[in-house]
Amino acid sequence: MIPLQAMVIGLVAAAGLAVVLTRDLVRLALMTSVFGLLLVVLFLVLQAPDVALSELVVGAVGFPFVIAVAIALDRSS
Amino acid sequence: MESLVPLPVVVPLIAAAVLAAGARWLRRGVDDAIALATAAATSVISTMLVVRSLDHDLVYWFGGWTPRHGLAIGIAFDVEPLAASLAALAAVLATASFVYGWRYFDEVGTLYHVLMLTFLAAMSGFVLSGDLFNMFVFFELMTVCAFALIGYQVHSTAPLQGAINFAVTNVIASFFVVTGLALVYGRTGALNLDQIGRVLSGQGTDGLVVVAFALLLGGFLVKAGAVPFHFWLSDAYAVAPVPVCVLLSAVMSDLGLHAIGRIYWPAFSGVFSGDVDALRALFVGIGVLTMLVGGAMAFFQRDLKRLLAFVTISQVGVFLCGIGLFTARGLAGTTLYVLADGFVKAALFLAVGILVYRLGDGDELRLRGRGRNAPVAAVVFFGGAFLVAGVPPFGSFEGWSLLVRSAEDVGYGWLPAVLALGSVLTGGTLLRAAARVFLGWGDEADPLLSAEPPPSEEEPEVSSSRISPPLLFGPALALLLVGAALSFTPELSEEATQWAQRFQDRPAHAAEVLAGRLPPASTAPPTGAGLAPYGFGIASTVLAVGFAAFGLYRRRLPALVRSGAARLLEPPIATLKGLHSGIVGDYVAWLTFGVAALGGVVALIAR
Amino acid sequence: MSRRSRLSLFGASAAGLTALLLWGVAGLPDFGHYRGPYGYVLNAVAPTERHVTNVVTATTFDYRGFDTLGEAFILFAAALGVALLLREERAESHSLDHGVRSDAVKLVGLALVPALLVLGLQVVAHGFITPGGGFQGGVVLASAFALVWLAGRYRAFRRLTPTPAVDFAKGVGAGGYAVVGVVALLLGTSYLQNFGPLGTAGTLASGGSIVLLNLATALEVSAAFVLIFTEYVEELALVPRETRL
Amino acid sequence: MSYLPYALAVWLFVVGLYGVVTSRHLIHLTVCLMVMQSSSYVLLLSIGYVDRGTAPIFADVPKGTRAVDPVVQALTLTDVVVSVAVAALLLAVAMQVRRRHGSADPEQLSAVKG
Repeated sequence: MIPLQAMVIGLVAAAGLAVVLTRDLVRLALMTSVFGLLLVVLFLVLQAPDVALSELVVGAVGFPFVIAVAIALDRSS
Repeated sequence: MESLVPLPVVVPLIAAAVLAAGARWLRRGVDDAIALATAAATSVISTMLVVRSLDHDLVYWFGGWTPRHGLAIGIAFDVEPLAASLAALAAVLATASFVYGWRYFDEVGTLYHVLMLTFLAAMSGFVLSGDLFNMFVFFELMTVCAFALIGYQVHSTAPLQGAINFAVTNVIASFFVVTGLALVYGRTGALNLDQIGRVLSGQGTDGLVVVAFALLLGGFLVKAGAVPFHFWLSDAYAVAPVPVCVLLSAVMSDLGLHAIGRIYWPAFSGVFSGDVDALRALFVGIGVLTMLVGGAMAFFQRDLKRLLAFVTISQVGVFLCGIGLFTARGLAGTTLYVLADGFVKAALFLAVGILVYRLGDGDELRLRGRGRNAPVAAVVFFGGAFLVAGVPPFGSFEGWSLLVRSAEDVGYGWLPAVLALGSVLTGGTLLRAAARVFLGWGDEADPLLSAEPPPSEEEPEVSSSRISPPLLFGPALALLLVGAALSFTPELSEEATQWAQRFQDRPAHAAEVLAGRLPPASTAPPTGAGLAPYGFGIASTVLAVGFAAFGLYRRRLPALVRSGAARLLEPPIATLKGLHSGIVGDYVAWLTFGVAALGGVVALIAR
Repeated sequence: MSRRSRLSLFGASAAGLTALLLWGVAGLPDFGHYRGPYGYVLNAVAPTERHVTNVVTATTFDYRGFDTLGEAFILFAAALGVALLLREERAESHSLDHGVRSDAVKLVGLALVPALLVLGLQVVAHGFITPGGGFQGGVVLASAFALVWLAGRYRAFRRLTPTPAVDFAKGVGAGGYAVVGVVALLLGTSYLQNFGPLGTAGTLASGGSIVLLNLATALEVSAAFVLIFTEYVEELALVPRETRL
Repeated sequence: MSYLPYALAVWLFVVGLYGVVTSRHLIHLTVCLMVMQSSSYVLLLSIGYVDRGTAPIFADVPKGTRAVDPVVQALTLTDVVVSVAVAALLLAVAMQVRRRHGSADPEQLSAVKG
């Protein structure tokens, strides 16, 4: 293992915990995309560019969008 | 004619895609016709697969990727008669559901049909696949389709809650499965079940094997609905539309169990060959517990669909015991039992559907005596209740006889008596409900039953003139008759035992799948179990009638007996009911507990 | 169960599960020492047999193409499920015309749309040469449409993606994948067996019928995502404007 | 050190599970499920990783170069799609529950029990 991998692993672990412990919804949406981006980096250092690209489009485009809409609805009703 | 093999998956998928693509241009009724024809065609294809695989498995490599030097590089379907007959069961019940649901779901256009067809394809693929990851893919496809179908009635909270509880628990189950398969892949570098078995059988049972097996087992037990993974099942089946319940209850639960056999014999039976006795005790233990919890909870229900859901759980316990005997007779008997019972349970759900449709209610107490106007539902419900109670020689009797014999073979002579108790609980409860609804017997109120459910909101948009009686009654009657008559094929139990033997012979099966070597012809063992199965059947029927009378007229017992029993039983009953809290967090906690406990026990066994 | 008893049940069980999982992964080969054989075999044979340079794509669309059929239908069923679960007598949706207020943001957003479309097609087309393919490219294409809405052009977004057309594309995409497999059957080979010229590795025309499966997936994925976006966006129509994010 | 990625997978699994059990909001619960799912991505990809191996793409490197396992990457791709499907459905139900019931707290749902 190279130090870069170990570092990214540590960041992903911290971000995962942070996501779970975040109960405020807006902050949750932000944390989720941070977590998604860190996963992208991890997949890149694991030599999986295809998966990284998937996670990028899903984690950075699709999922935050959907969560944002869900949160908007949640706050309004 | 091997090109039939992919069709039980591909035909419904293509039909689903066509219906989805043409949604705007199809006239009403055309979607019903296409869906019905597709399901019927799939039934025929799957039945043909049963016939064609009688002598040897049909091993089909997608993409033409046959193994290289015994190494699987593609995905295979492994069609053997037991699996194919479950696929056929799914397709036949889907056909019956489409007949019953004709014009039932006009509100949502083709969405319902498309999801049901995709669900059917997922079940066929799950049951036929011989590749661990491919099983996971179809597992997920089943979950996604069932999720949307359970939540179909979005206008009230209960279906949404049922759908959430189903989805969260089953998605976590799929995480257990995928983690287990990742561990297996890391060890063996293979995804084909037989190839996994080849690698594992040369090794000892270390932590990885134990944990992987426990995770896969736990994941599939969630789908099956075994205790303590069963909580989602009663919530989901109580709220799903009736035609969906037919597929969920009569097929999907049993597929979870089948999957356990499907991974155990090709992949894990070698490495666990020294631990069969202990594993048997584990499986039978979980099975008996599941059977008792399901049977007891069924007794406390007044919502007929929820009652049937707990009956399903109780029977899953029986089947788990059957598979967990780890014999050819046990596996064959369970499959025959599942088939007959699937038809009967489907008929029972449809009978409840008729009641809801005709009388606008599915609640046992509110319906008291009102069922006199629904003679067809009465016939189906009473018939189904007696079949569940185990009246010989109908319905699941063939399978039951094999189970009795198999239990004796492995020194579990006491087990049939315990399993018959399950038939007493479930059959008796169903008879109680039938007598109350259709004959008006019993008290008007029963404080022991769970709180009154809200009035059913099923299909308020369908006016009663829209559905013609044959479409409503035909499927229920036909399914009941088929289910009852399935036991009159005496040669079937010998042949099924032979198929099971073929499937359980791991080295020969692996040679067939990976090298195309046909298995040696095996001889059918004698299956006679003497008169014992009749004895159990008659006893369970009589006791079920007695239990039904107890349920109806419990309050006429002497006051002294009642107060004594109440002091003794009320706390555990309240606890048991309280565990079924409807809160998904509780269910996930139990799920965690269950998998941890399974892993611990398997670890002890493998030491 | 009370919250407390649930937490204690979970705490004890989770400790057991953690120990179990750690025990399990301890049996894996050391990180970085994958032993094979499955992956090594494919890395060795796929470039020659399939004339593709991206072995992951060869795996998803050829060696394990049947998994991807299931995957396409998972997305298909999910999009339909979302439509089923969110069906509603919706209010007239003209109030949705202003996703973002700032003109500058709108302009940048609209300018990005063609770029995203090109990028999406690029990712789809080069899937068997470089990272990417039908799934990733399909999501990018769908997000190009979503950007039209975000830039405040709700009506333009709906005109670009009329529901019947999206439904049609979704059915054709998922069904098309299944039908490519049937064509192989009709040619007398196995379901989903690769047919067509394999071409030269590293060019757009390589890979045989992988090209068709890739396109079908792209169509299915972009349509499914547009449908899910649309359903979610229309949910917003039920919300009073001031309270929106 | 060589088991660190596997430990990360276990960590994400258990942490996500904790979030699901204690969640008081369906959107949060869905996100926690996604954290659990990412555990399986990490586990699969680290199982297939090869020291000093390149990505299994032979466009710029010659055939036969030491490369990581393509199979786990294909499996992970499918897994990502599954997570999208599940999240889209669960959030749709969350929105419906919020509208019908006025709260998206799973503990406030009591239409079916007992």
